[in-house]
This record gives sequence, C-alpha cells and structure tokens, in this order.
Amino acid sequence: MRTTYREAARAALREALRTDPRVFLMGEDVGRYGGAYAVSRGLLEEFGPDRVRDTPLSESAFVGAGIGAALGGMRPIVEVMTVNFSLLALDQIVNNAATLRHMSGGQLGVPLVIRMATGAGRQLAAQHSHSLECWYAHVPGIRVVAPATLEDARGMLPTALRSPDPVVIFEHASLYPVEGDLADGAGAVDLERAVVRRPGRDLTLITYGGSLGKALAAAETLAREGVEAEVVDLRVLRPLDLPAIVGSVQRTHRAIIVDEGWRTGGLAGEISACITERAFYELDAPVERVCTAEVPIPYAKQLEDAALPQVDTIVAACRAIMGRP
Amino acid sequence: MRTTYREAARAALREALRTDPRVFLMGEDVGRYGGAYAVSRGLLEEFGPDRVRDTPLSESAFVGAGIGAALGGMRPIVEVMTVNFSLLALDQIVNNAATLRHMSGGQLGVPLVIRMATGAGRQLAAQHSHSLECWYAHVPGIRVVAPATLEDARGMLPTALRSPDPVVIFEHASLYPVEGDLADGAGAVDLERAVVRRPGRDLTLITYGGSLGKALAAAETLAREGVEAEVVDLRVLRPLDLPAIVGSVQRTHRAIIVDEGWRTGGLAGEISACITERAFYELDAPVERVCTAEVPIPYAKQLEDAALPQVDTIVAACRAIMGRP
Amino acid sequence: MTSGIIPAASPPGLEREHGTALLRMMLLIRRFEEKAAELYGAGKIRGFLHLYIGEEAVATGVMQALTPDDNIVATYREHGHALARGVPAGPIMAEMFGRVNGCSRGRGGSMHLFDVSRRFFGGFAIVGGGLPIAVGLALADRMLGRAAITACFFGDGAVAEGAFHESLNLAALWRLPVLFLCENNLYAMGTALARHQAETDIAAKGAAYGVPSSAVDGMDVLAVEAAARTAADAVRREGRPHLLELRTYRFRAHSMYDPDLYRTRDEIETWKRRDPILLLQARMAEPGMLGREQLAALEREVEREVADAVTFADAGQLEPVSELLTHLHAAAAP
Amino acid sequence: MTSGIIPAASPPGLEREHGTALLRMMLLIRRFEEKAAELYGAGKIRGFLHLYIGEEAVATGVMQALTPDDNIVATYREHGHALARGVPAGPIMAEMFGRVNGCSRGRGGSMHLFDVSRRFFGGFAIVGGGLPIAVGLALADRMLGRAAITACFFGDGAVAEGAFHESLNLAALWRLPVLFLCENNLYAMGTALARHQAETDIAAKGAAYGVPSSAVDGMDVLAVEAAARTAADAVRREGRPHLLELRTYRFRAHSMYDPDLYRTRDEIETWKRRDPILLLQARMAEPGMLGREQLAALEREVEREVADAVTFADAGQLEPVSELLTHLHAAAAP
Ligand SMILES: Cc1ncc(C[n+]2csc(CCOP(=O)(O)OP(=O)(O)O)c2C)c(N)n1
Ligand SMILES: Cc1ncc(C[n+]2csc(CCOP(=O)(O)OP(=O)(O)O)c2C)c(N)n1
Ligand SMILES: [Mg+2]
Ligand SMILES: [Mg+2]
Repeated sequence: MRTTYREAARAALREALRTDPRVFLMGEDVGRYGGAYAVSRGLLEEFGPDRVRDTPLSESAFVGAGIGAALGGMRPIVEVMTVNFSLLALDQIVNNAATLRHMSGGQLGVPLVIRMATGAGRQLAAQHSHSLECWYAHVPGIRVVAPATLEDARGMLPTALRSPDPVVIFEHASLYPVEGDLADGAGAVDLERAVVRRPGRDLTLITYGGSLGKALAAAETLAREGVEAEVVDLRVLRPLDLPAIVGSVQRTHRAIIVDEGWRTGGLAGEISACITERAFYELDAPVERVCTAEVPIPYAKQLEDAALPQVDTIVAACRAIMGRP
Repeated sequence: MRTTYREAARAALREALRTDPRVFLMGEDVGRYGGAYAVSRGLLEEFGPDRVRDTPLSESAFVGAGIGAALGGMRPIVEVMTVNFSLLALDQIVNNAATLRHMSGGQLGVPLVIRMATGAGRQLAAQHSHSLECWYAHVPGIRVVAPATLEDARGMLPTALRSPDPVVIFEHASLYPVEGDLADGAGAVDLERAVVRRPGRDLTLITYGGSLGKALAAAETLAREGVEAEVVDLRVLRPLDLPAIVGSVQRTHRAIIVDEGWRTGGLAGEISACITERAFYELDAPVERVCTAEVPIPYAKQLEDAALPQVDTIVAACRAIMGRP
Repeated sequence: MTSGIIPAASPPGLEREHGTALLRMMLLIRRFEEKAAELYGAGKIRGFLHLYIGEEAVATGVMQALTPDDNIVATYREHGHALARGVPAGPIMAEMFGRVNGCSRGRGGSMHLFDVSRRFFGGFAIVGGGLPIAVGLALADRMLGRAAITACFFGDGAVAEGAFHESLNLAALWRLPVLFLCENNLYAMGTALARHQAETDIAAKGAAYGVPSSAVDGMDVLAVEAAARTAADAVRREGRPHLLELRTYRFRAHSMYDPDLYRTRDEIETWKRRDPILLLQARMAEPGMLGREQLAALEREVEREVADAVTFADAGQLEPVSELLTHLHAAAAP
Repeated sequence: MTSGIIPAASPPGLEREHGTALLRMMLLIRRFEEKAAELYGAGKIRGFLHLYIGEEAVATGVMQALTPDDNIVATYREHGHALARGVPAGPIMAEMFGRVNGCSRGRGGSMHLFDVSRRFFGGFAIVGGGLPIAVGLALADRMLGRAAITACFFGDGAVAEGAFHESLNLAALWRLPVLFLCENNLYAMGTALARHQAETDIAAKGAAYGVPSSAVDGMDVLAVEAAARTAADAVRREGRPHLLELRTYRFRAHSMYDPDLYRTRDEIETWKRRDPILLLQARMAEPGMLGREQLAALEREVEREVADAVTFADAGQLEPVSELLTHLHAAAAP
C-alpha cells in the first residue's frame, strides 16, 4: 500500500484507539486542529473528545497527568508537540515516569507512551530545532525509540502500548511527508533491535530517525566510488542494541555515527565509546562522528544547512575514514 | 588559611557582592535560611534583601528573571538549590540563556551565573540525587564548570562573573564540608583548563567535582601496588580542555573516566570518544568508564553505594586496564 | 468560591469513639515522628527527614473524608498521611531504615512512601510534582467510570510553582474529581508565606480557575474533618475539583538539616499553644468522653505500636546489592 | 482590580495627526504582512510565519504608551510589535529573508526579531518563555534606579503555562514595573479559549497575585491606547505590575502551516467587520480628519515603504557559512 509516514503513524493511533478502550490521546492541538503535523487528523471526529483530548498549553501538567492516568489504569498516549517544548515536562518524565516503579519497590508502573516530533532542517531557528533524543536516552527507566521508516511509524506504537513502562517515541518532523510502501498487514514491530538498512563491507554508518535517509544517500554515492557502506538504523535509542552495532563494526572495522544532535555530549559519543570498548582491537580506524555544529540552529538556510549533517559531509567523512582523498 | 569548600564558596560570593554593585544573588532560601547548604549564610545580613533575594518556589521564573536581569545590565548569580530542580528551569537555560546572543545576531548578551548543587551519596533517593552535568555540557552557548577544590570554589565565581556569557557552576553537595588550606590571597582562577591533580605514568584517571577525591584515593591505593595513576580534574565541562586530556593519555596510553552520572549518554562517553578520536594509535587499551549504575538512585545505603562509583570500583577498573588480577 | 475560613468551632455531635480514634491517630503520628527524629540522631535513619509534628490534624482529619477507593498523592512530608491512611507503622519505619520490608522496599526512604493496596501513591519530593499526577489519577477514574476522588496534598510553597497553576486549570477545565489540599504551614523551608506569595490568601486563588475553595483551621482536627467532608462530598457530587486550604504550622524545623533561624521562638511557642493534640484532648476531656486513665492507656498503646514498628524495621533485611536493578522495569518487557 | 472592559468608545480628543499616525502604522503592519505572506508563498520566506493581521490595533495602541527607555518583550507573532516600536521594515523583511542586513543578522527569522537599540528584546517562541525575561528586565531597571517599565506581550494560550503564574507572582511580590499584555485572540493555535481556560476571564486572573487588571477592546486602537496609557502610568507611578487583557482576533490562520479547520467562516467574517483598520478609518472619516485622497496617499506611502523593505531585503547578503559560529559567545571570553 502506498502511503506516508504521517498516515502510517495515524493508522497506528487509530488502531490503538479502536482496539483498547484504555488508550486515549492527549496533547496540544491533537483534536480540532488535527495535530500540529496533521498526524491525528480525523481522530477527534472518529473517537470523540473524551479519547482525543486537546490540552491547554501546560506541558508539565498534561505529561504529569499522563503519568497519573497510567498509574490509574489507562494507557495514555501523550503527544508533546515537539521535543523543544518537552523541556517543560522533563521534570515529570525524569523524576516521576522514570522513577516510580523502582522507587516504589515495584508497586507502581507507568505504562505511558509519549510521542514527540524532533529535529531541525525546516528553518525554524534556535528554539524550534532541537534534537535532544540523547537526553532521554540517558534516563534509566524509560525506553526511547525513533521510527525512521513507515514500518516503524506504523509498528512501534502498538508495541510501546504493550509496554508496562514508559516509552518515548521520537518522530523526526521531516519524515511525516515521506512516501513509501507499507505492507497491508503491517503491524507491531519489536522495540529491541537495530537493523541493517543497507549491507556493506567497508564501513558502518550508524544513524537513526531523520538522518537515516541522508546516510543511505551517502552510501549510494559511495557505492559509485566503490566503497560499500553498511547502514545501521538504531531504531531503539535506549537501550542501545549493542550486539547489532558492534556486530556490524566487527565486519567492517570502521564506523561513523551520523547524529543530528549537537556533537559534544550527544548520542554519537556514547555509541563511539561503546564500540571502542567492545571492538577496540578490531577497529582499523578510530570511530568518527558526523553531528550538528555546536551552535543554536540559525534560521538562514545556508547557515542551517552548514550546521546539520548533510549527505556530502557524511560522504566526506567516509572517504576520510577510508583514507581516500 | 584553614577553611572549607563551603566557606570558600561564600567568600567568593561575598567578594562579588562587595566589589560589583551589579552583582546580586537570588534563589530559594538563599537569604533568611542562609542557603540550603549554608553557603550564603550571613550574606542577607551583610548586603540586605535587595541584593540577596529569596525567591518563591518558581525555578522557571527566577532563572528566567536572572536572564532578563542580565540582559538589563545586572550581573545576577542565580542559585538553583540543586540540579534536580533545575529541570524546571531547563527551558529558560537552553532556549533563552544559551541562544539569545547568537539568535539576536550578537546584539544581546546574558552575563549570568547559575550555581547549583549536584550529586548523590547522601541517601536522598531518586529525585534528589541526580548528576546531570552532562546535559548542560551538551548545550552550545553556555560554559559549564565544576569546582572540585577549595581554590576553585573560591576562584571560579569571580571569573564566571567576568564572562559576558552564561556560566553554570556545579558544586557537588558532598564537597561543602570538606576542609583544606586556601592561600590568603586566593582569587580568580581560569575557566579554561583541566589540571593534573596527581601526576602518574601508567594510566590516566579523568574525573571532576565530587569524584575527584575518590579518584585520588584510588590512585593512592594503586601507588601501593606499583601503579602510578595520573589524575586529571576536568574543572571545565564545557568546553572540554581536550589538549590537556589527550596530552595526559598520550603520556600514559591508558584512560579511565570516573563520572557520577549514569553511564549511557553521560559525559564519560563523550570524553572516551574524544580521546579515541585524537589518540587512537597511542592507546594501549580501550578507554574505560566508571559511572553510576543505570537506575534511579535508591535510598538504602548499600544500594546507593553499589550504584555509585567508589574507590574500590575505580581501583578494580584500573587493575583491569593494566591487565592485573 | 469564597475563601472565608470555616469557624474553628467543631461540629457538635462528637462521639467518644470517633474522637478517640482521631486522637489516637494524631498521637501515633506524633510519637512515631518523635521516635524517627531520635533514630535519625542515632544514624538509623538517613537522608532527608521532614517531620509533620504540629500538622497532624490535617492528614488525620482529611483522611476521614476518604474512602478506600480514593487516591492519595502526598509530598516528602508524608509520614502522617501514610499513617492516617492506614499504612502500618512497621513498613513505614522499615522504609526509613532502608530495609526490604519497608513499604517501598527501602528504595524510597522517608520521602517516598508508597502503598498501592491503600491507593497511597506517594511520596513526591519535587515540590509541586504531585499535582499533575493527581490530575491524571482523577482523569483515569473518570474515564474508567469509577466514583473515586483523588486527594492531593501539597504545601504553601508549592502554590508558587507553575505546576499548581497548570494542574488547577486542567482539573477544572476537564471537571476532574481532585481535592486539592494546601497545607499552609506559613513557610516554604525558611521563606515565609508573605515572602513567596504576592497574594497570601491561598484559597482565594481558586477563583482564577473557577475552582470552589475554602479554608479551615488546620489545628482543629474536627474542623478539618468537617471541611474535608464538605469539600470531598462536593467533589464527588459535582465531579469537579475543590481547593481546600488548611492553615497549620510545623513545630519542628523543615528537615533535620534546618537550623531554623528564620522563625522566632515566640512565634513557635504561640502556635504550640494551639497544638492539635492538646486541642482535641481538651475537647475530649469533657465528661463522658476520655478520662485521664483512658488517655494514658491510649498513650501506652501508641507507644507500643511505635516500639513494634521499630522492632519490625530492625528485623528487616537489607536488599542484596544484586537486586539493585530489580524493579527498574517490569519483569516482562515488551 | 476589576476586569471590566474599558468602553470601546474612543476618547474624544482624537487629533488628526495622531489618528493618521495610528492608521498609518496599522496599515503598514497589514501591508507588510500581506507582502510577507505572498513572499512566503514564493519561497522567499521560510520556516514559521505567524501573521498579526487583525490584531494591529493592539501593538499599535500599546506602543503609544511606551517611552524609548521602556523594554519590550514579545512573542513569535511580533512583526507588528517590531514595526510599531519603530524597527524599520527593511531589516525586519531582511531578517525573514535570512539576510545579514536582517535585524538579527538572519539568524532569528520571523520569530526572533531583535533590536536592542530600541530595547526590543525579541521574539520569544517558546510560549510563555518571555514572561520571566520581562520580570528580569524590570528587576534590572528597579535595581539600577531606572524609571523604565517593561511591556510584555503574550497570547491567551500562554496564560495556561506555569510561566504565567510564576511570573505574575514574582513581579507582584517584588513590585516590579511590568506591564503584562495578554493578546487574547480567543485561540491558542486551534484550541479555543474555553477549551484551554477553565476561567475565561483572563483579566480576572490578576487577583490571584494582587495584580491590578483591566481588559480592553483590542480592535479599537484608540481604546487600546487609552487603556495602555492608564495601565502604563499606573505601573510607572506605583512601580508594580498591571495585567491588561486585549480582546482581539486573528484574521489569518495561526501560521502558514495551519489549515484553519477549527473556526467557522462566519466567526471570522463577523470579526472582520470589526477590522481595526476599518474602525479607525471610519472614525477618521469624520469631517476635518482624513479625506479619501489623503487616505489613498497614505496607502501609497505605506506600499512604497513595504516595497522598499523588500528591495532592502533582497539586496542583503547571505551570511557566509564561515560565520556560523560567530556570536555564539562574545568575542572576548573570560
Ligand atoms: C521544585 C523544588 N524546588 C525546591 C525544592 C527544595 N525544597 C524541598 S521542600 C521545600 C519547601 C516546600 O515548602 P512547602 O511547599 O510549603 O511545604 P512544607 O515543606 O512547608 O510542607 C523546598 C524549597 C524541591 N524539593 N523541589
Ligand atoms: C511551550 C510551547 N508549547 C507549544 C508551542 C507551539 N505553539 C506555538 S504558538 C501556540 C499557540 C499559542 O497561542 P497563544 O498564546 O494564544 O498565542 P497566539 O498564537 O494566539 O498569538 C502553540 C501551541 C510552543 N511554541 N511553545
Ligand atoms: Mg509550607
Ligand atoms: Mg491566542
């Protein structure tokens, strides 16, 4: 079936609302407006205002209310419009959602799904272009996933809703209009494994979310030069699927991580460290990173483009690690 | 002069308030209460309620007000009682303090100093034991420092106050009662360089803040076994002093990072990645990390102790990297 | 919608049995905490310890208005709430000892008491952090068609946090059955109410959200009970929130770290004359209520209960460190 | 303290010159934004673009009450505020083109206009994020003994954020000269006021902080000016905050991405009959004020100004990418 990432995400929401009466969706403008990215368009009409809830601009309260509702037996899907605004709810996520089970000695559980759009690339400037997946991936007690494909946009939500613990889903805003084919019976997928999206023998490109397409495009370019890059889609940012990541690097002996987050203290450094710890003696070159420049994302297109990982910067990094001019 | 870390920090505050009329201190309970950790005790009496301001429990508003006051020509020192509560102010720090200069094309500046206590180890349980320095160190536009010694507790603040841009100072709560000698004329120190606190030829222990003492203690133990560990105190968490870090590793060829933050996505991974990128061919072993277990910090002492880096776990990691039993 | 304080005069029909139960509970909280303070000094209890001494009438009175199906959300100063809700003293003390028989298996300590069987949802130590949780619990009840209400305790200091504002608005907007209970003890740590609130009439703040509000003398357990019943009934009946301000005072320092430099002896002594236990004892001293003997017996009973709690706690095991990661996630992950 | 709306009847003594200036400014904002929308369609402007069309009377009226020393804090919907403050149209347009001659050197775009020479402090795009900044600016003024006030614009949606609550309390508690200006256009994106506020009388919320409040018809620029003058004078005189609600409506969608499915054509058309420009034109049509000819001349003048702004913007250079990191920190670090 020809469809889009947006529609795949919507299909997942619709199925969840249809099949589990405990599921409801809440967030800013998920109802009448149809979702800031039109993901939930039509759901209010189909499921009514009790199950598709527009919230006030109160990120802390409605994320916290999602946690409370999960404690109370519901299966809330909370949409935080974008990761940028999620900073206002971070206390609830870090100090409540992530801690309550452990801190209560196993008495409580928070089966909550939080969805949010992330990423830059649309000239939205410094306050609307964050990629802070790494911060969430730092927090024990939550699972963090980043669907980069239509299958995952369709299939990660149902699995997340079966989790007894909080799951945060990052959807890169640039992916929503992406078109592709989705199998008719497409449904739940695992929230465990990284996946090789393109096999290759010469080096491993590790990435996720909105950067997967850039990494695949870079691999195409490199293939024309005789360099075969393997592209690994992390899919799950916490916990990392280290066997899959390291397994690929053990085959290729070279790794580059492509991450739209700022370089210092981002996820790329973590993955680099993990690879080195586990495959040091199998590396033919130090692990490299292609990340976002350390600057608030500027509005002007040429500046934003220069700040973000791009196909050509990925290609250049690959050439360098291969010792090519 | 015999004194404590707490008194050194207070002396720095007092000097700042005395010498610059634009400086003021604000935060929860910095005044009448004397500061949650008694750092500011006596300052209200000395400088009055205009310059030592007790705030309501409104982290977002008073940190934001600090930013605004800095824009307006003051030199505010904002105390966020602990990093745990700083999550409520993170939006202001990330989206305003860190961005305004760049986003305004250089028109604005935010000469703001934010101080906060950090760290675990006092059985305060999951919500009061965070070490989230790494999150701040991820953000372009701010400088992040962690005084681990009396000299730095005394000397980092005056330098921070001379910065035209925001500086975040992390004081590990376990350090406040630490006693030591401070030179009579002790004053401003740089906010640039990592420092070797103990020279050694066999391996480099890289750490900062509350873990420095543990690393030094581990080095003593190792010295008795004939292993000479060099201990590097990062001091500045953003921007990292990579020449100093890498320089030490180039001498010792082995590195272990000790960090009270959770392992995945923490500062230790970043430093590991940076070392590998710069000194891959000079490493005799992969860079290792001794971090906090990935769990909300539990209250019970034996569990908390088991979760945090300890002298013996550092020693064990050092022995392992040296290939000793 | 008015914030006039409910007259402290207690309702007429106080029964001996009920009065005794209230007194017993307040005494239990008092003695339990006195013991906890002592054991803190002895190093048996560590971390933060926030005593409720002086405020016992609040939790004790409010709990009378709640059913077993109702939810409770409390703060880090919650020993009294846990006890008044019926959580046994032993597991609470054991929790503070960090033992595996503690009500949070030793992982939470004094600030994080949980007892899901009693719908005691903790134990929130980020000021204001419990309010959104309470809204969510009430939302779940409403969506699941349960008749329960959620009682949410917080301090005057929490009123300044954005979470207060957002939560009251959300609860009112969605007409959720939350009973917001502001324990106004006049201080947020060392910061007096008038130095953290521009408008010190807390109950008056309900109007900004169309939330009906009331205030009550929090030192008079009978008044508290009456006010809580009225408010809880309204929440149940109308299915919308209510803000009840309980005017009280803590007799001890904020926590065991607090040198208490910001209040005068005088102020504290004045409030101690309105000790909620003394006030109820006076009332119970009326003929036919509670004699000296009976009071002494009650005291002995409570002391035994506290002693038993210590014994229970002392007998508890330490969680083996191999269990450090247990309960991070549910046993069966997706 | 009352939130009664100031009668829409405009003050009697409207002078020709002043009326013309107000009309000119509203026309400038209108034409400027119409052009911006057109250029957005042409791909010259990118990112988010939030039009102020329909709300021009608010910024235009309020700015009359401010002096050059006063500070302004605005939102992402701030072209009108920047223009009304006197920021030239050229650098604003250039900013939206992402050019180096833009008022933020192309780094900010439509949502982040700055002009420190006019104490125009931006351009805050996290809803509610500007309020604490305004409190801080006012604090600095107070501590430095400056007589200025800080005007802080925000939407009705921002009222639900914790930042609103915390900021009003702090400003009132510390008696800081902040003029809080709520541009109530009845919607936060697609969410109508009554679906995000339990109490829809925004001005009434000042009482929770002891902040004097008022509300005004935000479509009548003369009424806005009068109300803003009264409020600003009070802030200056009493040195404490005031909350002024400006009841207005946006004629266009929330942003260029918004399909505007949540309002009826009818509702929009009804409001358009109260177009602030038409209202003032009607008033100015009185004999001796502004003739047809003069109005047409005004229109031409404004159109030329907008065209010049486009020319200015088009002539601007792109910041070389080698300058990406410039202005991350001040040139001289510590
Ligand atoms: C968000 C946050 N900020 C600061 C603290 C530190 N702190 C703990 S209790 C407290 C005072 C709270 O006062 P109040 O709400 O009146 O409750 P009380 O302690 O008087 O019962 C403070 C400042 C915290 N726990 N959370
Ligand atoms: C904290 C935060 N949450 C969500 C958004 C997305 N958003 C941008 S504008 C807006 C609506 C704001 O409405 P209002 O305050 O009434 O201002 P208006 O746009 O009507 O002028 C929303 C939800 C944001 N920018 N910031
Ligand atoms: Mg209090
Ligand atoms: Mg609006």
